[in-house]
Amino acid sequence: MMLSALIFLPILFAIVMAFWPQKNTVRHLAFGFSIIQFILSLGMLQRFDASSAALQMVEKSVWIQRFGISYFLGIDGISVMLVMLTTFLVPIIILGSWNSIDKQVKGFHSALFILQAAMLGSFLAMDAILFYVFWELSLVPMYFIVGIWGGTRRIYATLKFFIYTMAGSMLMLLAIIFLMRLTPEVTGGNISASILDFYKLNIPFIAGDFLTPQTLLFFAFAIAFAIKVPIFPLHTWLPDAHVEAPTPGSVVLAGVMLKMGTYGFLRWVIPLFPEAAEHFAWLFVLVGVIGIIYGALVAMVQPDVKKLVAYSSVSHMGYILIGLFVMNTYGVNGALYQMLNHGISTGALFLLIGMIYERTHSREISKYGGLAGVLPHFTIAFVIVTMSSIAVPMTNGFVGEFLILLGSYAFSPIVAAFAVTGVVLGAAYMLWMVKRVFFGPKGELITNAEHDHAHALHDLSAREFAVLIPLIIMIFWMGLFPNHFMDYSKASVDHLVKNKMDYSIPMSTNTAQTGER
Amino acid sequence: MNQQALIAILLLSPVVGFFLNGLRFRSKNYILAGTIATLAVVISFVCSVLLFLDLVGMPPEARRITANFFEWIAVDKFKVNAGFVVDQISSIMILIITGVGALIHLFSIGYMHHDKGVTKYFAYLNLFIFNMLILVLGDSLLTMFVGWEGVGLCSYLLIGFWFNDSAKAAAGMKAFITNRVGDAAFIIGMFILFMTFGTLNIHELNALAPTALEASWLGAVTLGTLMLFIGATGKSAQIPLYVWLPDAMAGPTPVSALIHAATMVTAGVYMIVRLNPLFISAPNTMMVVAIIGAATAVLAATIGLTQHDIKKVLAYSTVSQLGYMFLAVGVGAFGAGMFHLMTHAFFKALMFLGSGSVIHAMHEEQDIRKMGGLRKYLPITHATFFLGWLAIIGIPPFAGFFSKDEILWKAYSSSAGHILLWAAGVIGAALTAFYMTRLMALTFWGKSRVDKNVHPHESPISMTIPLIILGILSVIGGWVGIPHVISQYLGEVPNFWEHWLAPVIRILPLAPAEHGADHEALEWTLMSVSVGVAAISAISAYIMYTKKEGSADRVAKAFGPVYQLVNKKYLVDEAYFKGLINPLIRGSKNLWYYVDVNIIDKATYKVTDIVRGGGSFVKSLQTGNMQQYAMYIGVGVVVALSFVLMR
Amino acid sequence: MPETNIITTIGPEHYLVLSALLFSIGMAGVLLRRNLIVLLMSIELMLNAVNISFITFSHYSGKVEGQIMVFFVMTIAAAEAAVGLALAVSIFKRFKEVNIRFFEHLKG
Amino acid sequence: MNISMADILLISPMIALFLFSLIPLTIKVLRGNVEQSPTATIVEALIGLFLTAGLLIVFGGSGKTAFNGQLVFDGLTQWMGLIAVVSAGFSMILMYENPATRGKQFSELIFLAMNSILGMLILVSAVDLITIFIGLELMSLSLYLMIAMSHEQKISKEAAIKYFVLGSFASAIFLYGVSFVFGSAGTINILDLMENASTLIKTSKVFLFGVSFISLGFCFKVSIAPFHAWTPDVYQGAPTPVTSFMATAVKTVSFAAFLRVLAMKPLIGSDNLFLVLQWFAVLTMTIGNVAALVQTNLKRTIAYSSISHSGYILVGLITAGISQNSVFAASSVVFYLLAYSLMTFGAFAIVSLIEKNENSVVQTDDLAGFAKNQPMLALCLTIFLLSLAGIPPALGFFGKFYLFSAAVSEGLLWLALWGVLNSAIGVYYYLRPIVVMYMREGDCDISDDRRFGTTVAIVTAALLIVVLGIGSGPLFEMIERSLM
Amino acid sequence: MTADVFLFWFLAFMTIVSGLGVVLMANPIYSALSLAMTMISVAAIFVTLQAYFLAGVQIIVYAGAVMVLFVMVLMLFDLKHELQAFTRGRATGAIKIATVGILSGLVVGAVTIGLTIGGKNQAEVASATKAAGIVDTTRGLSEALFLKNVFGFEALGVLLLVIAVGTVALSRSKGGTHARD
Repeated sequence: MMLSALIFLPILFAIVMAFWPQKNTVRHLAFGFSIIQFILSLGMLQRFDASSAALQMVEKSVWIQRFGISYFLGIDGISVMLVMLTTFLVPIIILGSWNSIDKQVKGFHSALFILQAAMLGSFLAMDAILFYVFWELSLVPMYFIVGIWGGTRRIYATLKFFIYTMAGSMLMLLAIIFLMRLTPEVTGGNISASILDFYKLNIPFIAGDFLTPQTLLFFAFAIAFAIKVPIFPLHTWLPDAHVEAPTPGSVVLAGVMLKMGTYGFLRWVIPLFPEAAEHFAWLFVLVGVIGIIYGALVAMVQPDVKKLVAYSSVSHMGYILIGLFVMNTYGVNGALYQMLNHGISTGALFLLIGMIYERTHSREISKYGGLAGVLPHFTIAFVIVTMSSIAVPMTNGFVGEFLILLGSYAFSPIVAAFAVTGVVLGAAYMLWMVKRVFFGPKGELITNAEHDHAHALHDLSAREFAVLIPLIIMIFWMGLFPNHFMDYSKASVDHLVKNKMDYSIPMSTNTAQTGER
Repeated sequence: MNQQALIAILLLSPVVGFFLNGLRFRSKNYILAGTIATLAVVISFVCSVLLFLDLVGMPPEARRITANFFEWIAVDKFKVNAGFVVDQISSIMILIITGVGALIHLFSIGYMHHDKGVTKYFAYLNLFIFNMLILVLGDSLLTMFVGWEGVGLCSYLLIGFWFNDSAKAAAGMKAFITNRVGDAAFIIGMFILFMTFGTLNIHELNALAPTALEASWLGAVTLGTLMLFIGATGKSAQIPLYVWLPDAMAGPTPVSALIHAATMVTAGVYMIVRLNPLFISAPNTMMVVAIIGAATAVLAATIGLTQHDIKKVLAYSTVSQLGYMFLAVGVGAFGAGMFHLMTHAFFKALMFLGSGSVIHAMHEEQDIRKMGGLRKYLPITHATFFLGWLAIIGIPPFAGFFSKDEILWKAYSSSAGHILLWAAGVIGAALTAFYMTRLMALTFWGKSRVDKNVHPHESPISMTIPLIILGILSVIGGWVGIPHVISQYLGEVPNFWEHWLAPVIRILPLAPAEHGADHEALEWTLMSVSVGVAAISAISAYIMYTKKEGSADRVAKAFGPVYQLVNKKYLVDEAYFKGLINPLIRGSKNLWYYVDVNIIDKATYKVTDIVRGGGSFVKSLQTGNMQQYAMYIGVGVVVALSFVLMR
Repeated sequence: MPETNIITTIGPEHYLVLSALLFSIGMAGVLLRRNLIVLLMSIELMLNAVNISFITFSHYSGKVEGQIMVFFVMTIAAAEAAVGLALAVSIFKRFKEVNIRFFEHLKG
Repeated sequence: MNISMADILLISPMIALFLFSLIPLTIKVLRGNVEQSPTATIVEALIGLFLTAGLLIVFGGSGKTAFNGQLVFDGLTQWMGLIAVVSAGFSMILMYENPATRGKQFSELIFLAMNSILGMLILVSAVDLITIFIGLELMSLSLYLMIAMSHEQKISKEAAIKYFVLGSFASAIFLYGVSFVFGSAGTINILDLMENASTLIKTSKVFLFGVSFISLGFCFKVSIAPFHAWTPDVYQGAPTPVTSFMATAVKTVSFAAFLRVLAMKPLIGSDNLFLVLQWFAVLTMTIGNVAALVQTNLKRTIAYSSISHSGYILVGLITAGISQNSVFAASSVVFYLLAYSLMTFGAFAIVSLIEKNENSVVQTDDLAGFAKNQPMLALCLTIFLLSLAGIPPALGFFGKFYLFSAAVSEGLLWLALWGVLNSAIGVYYYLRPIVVMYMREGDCDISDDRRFGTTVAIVTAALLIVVLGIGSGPLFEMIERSLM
Repeated sequence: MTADVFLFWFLAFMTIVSGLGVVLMANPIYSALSLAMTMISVAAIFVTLQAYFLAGVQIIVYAGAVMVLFVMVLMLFDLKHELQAFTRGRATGAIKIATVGILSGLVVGAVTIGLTIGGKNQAEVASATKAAGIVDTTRGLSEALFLKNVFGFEALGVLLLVIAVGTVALSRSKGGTHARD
């Protein structure tokens, strides 16, 4: 029941939130709920057996018998940390958006909880249709979050976001249907949408022929996830969505939603279509490398801080993609770790940008300058997060990036040689931005604020400290003791990497372990 | 006390200092901040000394103290511990770092007392010490890399310490990014080594290093070490990545002394020395290292001739001296490299602090053309600076003489050496002597050109004590490694240095041709040539800048465009901007504008337009005329029937 | 079967071709005439063509159901005519016009 | 040949419906041509519908035939009939509260509506081509009159005449086909035809043409391109409740009859006819979606969307037509129609609520601010639109899923592919009203009149969409079992 | 050439010509008269096909009732002349005519080459025609109508009632003539 509770509690919260009578306590309530959710997920983590690659805490019951669709939840090393990331970020987001969301507060928090439920659902669902349902469902609240609470071009951005993602996932739906049609071969006559049955499928693959089922299915899935990740050249929705989204929206988007794409690759694409994945790995590694360099270069010349960070996401996600598709234990472990890192550090960056935006109502880099003298605490936090983002050792970013690069070197030194340029470019665009925003003489905005007492700039408030400190602690904790986090996933990743061609998640049938009663 | 605990205290003491100061970074109480920070480093220094003594007490082959705190990253075969090792090489380094570091901290109390961010400053300094210790103590390349990047970060923070000045902030950024270029190569180097040897542990790597020389350029060891060396060129400011160091002088002067002269910039040399068995196996890399080192030594020295900023001169001097060190390690003289590293740490730290003292006295004036005759205002500073000057230009028996002489001798005599390398070294020495004398002359000697509003005064005692200590070290620092040719006349003073390092350093055999009997004579000859050249050069500079005013300008005019070119640092920065950075930014803008906006988005819009166009077309078919609709029905029927009939 | 002269031997084909031609004429009327009433008449023509076809088949297959269908079709045709004309009247009241060219407000 | 009591019982839903349709009219006559209260009328009508639905449930699904095999009462009859009755009942609630239909002649309108439903019940149960035709005509003729009776002043008449002329034209084509089938096969009973359709279609061109004409006639009724052109105009011009009536109930039963015809598998022998229909399906999906994209009128947008949905459903019909076991595909069609009816009803119902008077035209942009003033209804509309767009877990998603599953399992992958691509296009225009409602400032609100019934119907439909969506498995199995 | 052959050709000619008259006459009254003529011809064709009852119904219902309706409505409108009897537009006109032409060609082709009647092919049909003889149509018709097709018959009754109520309601409908209030 643990996993169901994780998914459905937020929905319950959302409903309660929607009908909560008092306007001024909505935020407190939401924060309390999200903390409950986080504690629940900690309980889940405590029961999780890190030494096993098996699916744990499995819940399976028939949903749509006719199609073999089941309500099938499970968690293993690949998803456990992503679940934790989701539950960890939501309270922070709520706290971080305390002041910035000032209209339709109830609606916002309801949407946020539904989004959380959908995201957790996509990480926990082990049934293709169930996964698809959560996957699509997650679009809706995000669509509203961007569209209602977003910036001036929010409608354009939110439509672009929705339609891009939707267009990709439609193909995936078709591929799922096709796969379900194949399952009777392995289940003894019954159609099934369970991932365990999918894994047993032996889908024909011929290397030279593009029109083999496995290749087509592979691309149908891969494109859906690629748009979500997003990988070059399908990334253009991301900067728009990020720039227009309100701070919490950006945080969720960067922190968790993009991970749904990479998670999809790891959970569905690579194990399901191993030959095709291997055969086309070069393609994805190539776009990953292009993404890294391209994202970094374009980020460098952005005039808008948020857009800069958005493009940096493209760059970072390029790393993750490479890590996944080099398909060795370093790369995959690194990628999985980098997903968490990116969630934390980019999430923190967006929160910080949100805080400064609340103060100055501008994100134009050229209007800033000299902020460090005015907001020292803020600056320190920002620089720490920047260091995490550019993967300075002892911060979390380094561990993931290093492992990915190591994996890519094992795959091909040339790939590593190109990917490593991201290390330099990453530092270049982030530090240049930091320099222009925080250092140098005081910029237009700062001097204006100094003359205008109504808009005087205040350093971080206690609430904002409370938002940032957990993130900063995580940055160092994950950087110094990566094993505390990676140990949860190693068994699963090893299992995946070693059984590339013949992958099936074992399912722990030991009920004591699943903790069902 | 247990040695592991000692290492822990050694490492953690600056961290504690960092937090104590960092958490109250807005405090202006410089005494408190300085005391905390200095004490932290002093504690580390004490630990270092204790550890050193422990090492001394061990048998030479077993001089190795390790401390494994926890497993840092462990994925499959890739296992890296937060492990630290104190051995012959790193023990010297920690002594230098904590010792010189403590002095510089002390100096900073006086130097920074008027600064608003003094507490933050000391926090950064402590953080730097911590990272530097990790760098030198790390038992694996990756652990070393942690410190490697960490010191880069601190350097970034300290260079840009006065962030309100855009140029200073830019200098910090430049330092970091340039270092990152090297770091990227360093990472690749680590991969190559890990893939070849299956470990990044330095001890294991050294043990696994092939004894046979690797001739191929594309051999794993050669490539790996080359990549590491590129990393070193970044950190240690060698061609082509030296450009950040002169700009790094934007930071407070003690920082320049600590980071950009004594400790951090020598990390590259230290790294190569640590990995000497590996580098020795790759003669091609060694050759590259030596050539780059020699070239840097000369190039930076020429630029040093023409600079007017006291710190810039010292900065180029540092680059040049680092070139010497690389020359040393490049020709296989690892001991000499380390030796010069140490002596350089003493006298260059001294000179930077001295310059700090001067700047402090001159109210932040750094242009040597506006100084002169400061000897009478700043006697202690002058005296200590004078010792440093003697050391750097290589006058026996000052520290620099021994180390530089050792390098030049090895450059000539080692099997990896070459007469051209030696010649470059000598030219470098001559140039060094010239510009350092010029610096002395323009600053301390001759007539005063000081602005009337400025009243120079000697620095407080907290600043002069470190100067004095370093001055003494600059004199005696070289005596631990007196070469055999000289020491045989001094009553066989043992060469402590070589004995100490011998177990951890593989020595290249001397070139076979040099095994003759004239070995000693040759060494004497070369030694006198270099000293003589340096002395002549120094004297001519002295005359030029104190006795014959204006002659310098005439010389400059005589060289015309060459002078301009050198004065403008060979336009390397400009070339980097023109050739690399600006095109990159322009290209990125185009990439954004053309690829993102105009190709990808446009393509998306095109699809939308096509769909919308289809919509408009359908809309235009929907005329509202019902006979038109009936016609569609008729056409539909006809088409369907025709098609059905044609089966 | 002996060679038959298509002019002298009248078979079901003749009636069916006649029906087809009448149907086409009616269709042409629907497509081409602008007067609403004439349009309705053309539809009646089409229904008559259908009736011929039904009767023909009924006759040649000896099945009486064909005639039942014609009966039904006639009734419905009458009903359609009634509804059509009622609509025409109400439209005429509204637009004072029965030329369908004037009913093109709904489009796009 | 005698009519037995069993026959009467089987058609008891129709009888009940007819009798109840007379009540308001009779009362009006008895009161000397004075309208009784519309509330009474609608209550009587709804009671009649309830009774009909009840009788349909009791007698509808027995699988028996009545009246010499002219009518059959099987699962398809029952399900399609129920969908039609329910959605028509919902639409009648709209009629009760919409300014364009309420008023002086409400009892006549309800009479027509109920007899239209009677026609629908005939249509879903008929297995005899001529009975199908009678049902079709009864349904359509009532509908033409209902549209024309609108209080709206300008365009409803035009809509009625367009619908009428084109409908009659299509009827003639349909009838021509019936005559060909009758002539060539000697029977017009679908159950009889099933036996030798596959041989006849190869030997007889006339039979082939007959089947084609009949199929194309149905294509008109269910607005398959290129026979769709009337749909947007009529849907826009008709009073909104009638539009809702047409778009849901009428379309459902037309598809039911179409399904019966195609289920006799005439396509198996003729690959080309089957191919033509596939192309029509593709054309329909595309035209519906791309044209909806450029519309500004909300009703017209939904009309085009309904065209595209016809295309999706046609995919299911084709699947049912070619597969050996058509039950799966047929169930998916029934399920989709159920989903489609609820969603489309909901969308039109919201439009109906927003209409201030009988002449008001609702543009998509007019929705601005609706979410602020009517959060509940805005949420419902959002559910309807997202369901139409096929976002899980709404009913519409599962409809598409079952439909495309069926298509994929019969190897019609390219149709399914085209379908999903079109869904992606569709998302854009389904999101636009949501964008306007939630993200633009405005003061859109429902009119002040009492709109209780409509609201209840809307909320019910929205709840059904969500609940049935999540619980779609058992529902689908139920449908499939009853169609066996 | 026997009498019935001549009769067929004559009636066919009459039907087609008067049918064309409906479509081609510019004046709607002439169209109406042509339609009446067509219906009478069709009735005669029914007679040649031995459907005497339906021939009578055709005359009464069509030529009688329906035509009267048409003419009455035409007179009600009092349309003296029509400005544009036919649609304009060359392209669409050509397409429309081509459509009609091809359709008739297709159907004619189908009935002449691929005809089966009652599930039998043409050869069988030709022989069957002679064997069938004359059915007692009126009796057979009534049995078929009142026993076999009684449901359809009743449904038609309902239909007619609906039409009656509907048309009356429509004619009384205020909508479209003036505003409700």
